[in-house]
Amino acid sequence: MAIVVQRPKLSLAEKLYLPAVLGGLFLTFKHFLRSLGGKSVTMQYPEQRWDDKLPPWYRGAPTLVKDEWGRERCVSCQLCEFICPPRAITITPEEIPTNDPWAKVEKRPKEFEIDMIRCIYCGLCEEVCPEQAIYLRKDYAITGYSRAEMKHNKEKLYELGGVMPGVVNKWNENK
Amino acid sequence: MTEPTPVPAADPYSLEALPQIPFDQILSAQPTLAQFLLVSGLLFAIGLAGVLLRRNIIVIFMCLELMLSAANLSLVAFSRFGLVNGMPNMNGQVLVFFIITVAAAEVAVGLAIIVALYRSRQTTHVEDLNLLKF
Amino acid sequence: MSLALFWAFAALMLIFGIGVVLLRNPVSSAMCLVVSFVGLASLFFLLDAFFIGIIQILVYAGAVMVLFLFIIMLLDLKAERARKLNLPALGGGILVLAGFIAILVRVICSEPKFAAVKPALAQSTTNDVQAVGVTLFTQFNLPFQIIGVLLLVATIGVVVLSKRELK
Amino acid sequence: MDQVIAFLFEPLPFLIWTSLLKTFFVLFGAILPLVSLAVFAERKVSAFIQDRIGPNRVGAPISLIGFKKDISLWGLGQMVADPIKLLLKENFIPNSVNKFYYYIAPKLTMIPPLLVLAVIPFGSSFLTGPDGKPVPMVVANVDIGVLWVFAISSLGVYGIVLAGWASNSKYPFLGGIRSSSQMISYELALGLSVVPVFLICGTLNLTQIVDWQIQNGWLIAPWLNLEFAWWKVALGVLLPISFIIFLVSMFAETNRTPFDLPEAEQELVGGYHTEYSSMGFALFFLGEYAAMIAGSGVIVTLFFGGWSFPGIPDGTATWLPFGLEQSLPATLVWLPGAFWGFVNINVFFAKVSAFIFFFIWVRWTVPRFRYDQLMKLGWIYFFEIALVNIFLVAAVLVYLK
Repeated sequence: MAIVVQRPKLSLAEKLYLPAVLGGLFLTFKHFLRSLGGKSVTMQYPEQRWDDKLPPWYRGAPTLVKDEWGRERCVSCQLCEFICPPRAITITPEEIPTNDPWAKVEKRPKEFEIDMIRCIYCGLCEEVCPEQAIYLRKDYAITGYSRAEMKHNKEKLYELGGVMPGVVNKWNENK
Repeated sequence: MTEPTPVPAADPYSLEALPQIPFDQILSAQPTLAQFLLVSGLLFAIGLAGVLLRRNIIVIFMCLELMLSAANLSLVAFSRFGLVNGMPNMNGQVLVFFIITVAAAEVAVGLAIIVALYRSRQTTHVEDLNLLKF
Repeated sequence: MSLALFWAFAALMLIFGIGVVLLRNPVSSAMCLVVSFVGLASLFFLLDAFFIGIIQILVYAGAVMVLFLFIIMLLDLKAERARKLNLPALGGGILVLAGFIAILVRVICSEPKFAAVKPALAQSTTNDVQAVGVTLFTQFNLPFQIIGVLLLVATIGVVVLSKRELK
Repeated sequence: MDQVIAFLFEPLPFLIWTSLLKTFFVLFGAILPLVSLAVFAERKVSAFIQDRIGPNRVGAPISLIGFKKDISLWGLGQMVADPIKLLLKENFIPNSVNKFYYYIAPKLTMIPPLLVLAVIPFGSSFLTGPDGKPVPMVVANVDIGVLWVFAISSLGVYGIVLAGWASNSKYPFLGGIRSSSQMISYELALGLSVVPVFLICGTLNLTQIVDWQIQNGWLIAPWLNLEFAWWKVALGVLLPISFIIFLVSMFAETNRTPFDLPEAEQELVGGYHTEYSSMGFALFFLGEYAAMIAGSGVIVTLFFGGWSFPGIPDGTATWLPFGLEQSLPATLVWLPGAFWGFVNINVFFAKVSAFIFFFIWVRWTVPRFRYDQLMKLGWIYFFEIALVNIFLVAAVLVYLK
């Protein structure tokens, strides 16, 4: 059953529109004066940034992290490469030589590349990582002049990621 | 005693025979009534040609406007050339005013008729509108 | 100067008038007619009829031709197809026109009064808006009222004609 | 040959060269800067109304010549940067357009507003011609000024209609059709709403209308010069009605919000200029602002006293503030007149700028009308109110004055 919505009866002042229009003009003028006094909400981007206001769960660029002893957390299990929806991650694994102090683990990445043109910042790599070696940090302005520059290699990823102390230390003898 | 050499008769088709305006009078030369009437007549003829030649009823209508305007031009020309107390005779201009008003009304009604015609026959081509022809 | 301007504007008016007749696209015809009317209004200005000239632009170029364009676009009229020339009709038409122009030239040339050069006015400014107004509301008051009624009738007629269907 | 040389090198008649000078001043000294300033103001005011900052970076690019930082100048460089950007873009012409009308349409929208400005007096006459008569500060001082304004501004619709038609595309076409019917509808209200002004002043000449207002007070508020008369009180009630109708119709004529249906972005993509790019688009854009300036000029001249302001003398004044004229040498007697004439010109453009601000302010406040509301407003309300207003003003003039 259709419900007929009654149109509200308008008074003469409302029918004339003009009082309403004038009210609107005063409102916008108030905002105009406020902004003229320098109270606008705009953030002047390159000088002012979000950085210190970002929440801890912010999903910025994916990065690799080391633990507090400077050891690569990544063990080249390639789960992130497998799960990555746009296939942005390419891992070249490498066997850790037996004389290495961290030789208890078999593999480490020889090369770890994330194509930031492809990356969609979904955070699935972070979720799937059993070693908690890959983290989405707070860098959001990833720019470059060429495609090659947009491909983050291992050094770049560690540089962005830095150290993430003691969370999972399954394979760590120091534990 | 030598005979005076006869002056050759002016050649009616030479450039000198054309009415010439002295150069210093170019800025102040004024058109004559005949010129206005001639232009008005030519405009009327163009409008008439349009009515005879075109088949689109809207273009025919436009050509009718052209003919009305030609009449306006000669009316205003007569009003300006037939001075009353040194000022233009306003009767002619008032008549033009009336003509423009009536023409505007005529255009409105005419275009409404054309739209109604187009609704029923889907054409504005006069050769397709031959229902009354036998 | 006046004569040169006269021929310039007359040429503008006539050339674009021919354009109205010869161009196949109705929109082109309408635009040519607008330019032609602007030339005509300039001729009115040359004749010191400023009010009539500006009314010509205001009513014809500003309103009537917009209405024409509106209708042409509303009906989506395409350019007329080139059609086979009906030679007898064309010849007849040209004959009629030629005769008309010949008679016109003959009549204009035969009347010595028409050779008069544009006379100077008694006053430098015509103030023709006032003059037209005074003539209109005193001498031609009744026709003016009748024109008003005619416009009303035309308005009603247009509304009735434009209705989708009469009840 | 001597005659030709004499003709060519003879000094131009006084009337012609002053007119040329005035045209150049109005075009390049006032209108073109004002147009780009209006575009900048539009962006800045809209930003301020929406609590933003707006363009504030582009200024003098002195870092190009070796300085460390640019000067931003509150973003005023945007005035120059916008046209340069539009000029340098590719002029893309779609394949299916009707080329001739596609080219000519932007020009047709740009020209009428500039022609309208020819009859608007923008200052007091402080110069004296060789014949001893003052030179009016208006390009063409014609007796049919107001009719000229209406006639020429009504030609502005052709550019829009032809742009819509020649683009050969659905949305521009709808925009053009809407525009033509909208303009025809509002021209009527526009013309009828200023008939009271002619009734009161008894002339169509805009210079004389301004003169009338200097003697009798501005038409929007005829009591301004404090001479009490009953007819002034009555007109003080009736003329604001005229003014409001004229103002709203002017919004509709210049296609500004709330009547910008021909270019309604949400319904018609970009309206009639969807298919245009580069300079074609820029001409539409600038034409709209030029029409806005011309409209503001007409409103200021008809209702707000033109270049006059109570208390500011015109170009015939012989004094300067602080008694400076007494220390002037005798050769500079013309200086006070020139000074006040300059002030008058500035007063006029200040008033015009105030109205441009008002146009922008309304654009960012009032939402767009629906098409049937627009037509109803024009034909049912404004037309009738304007007609009744004419009768009332005529009655006031006959019985009270």
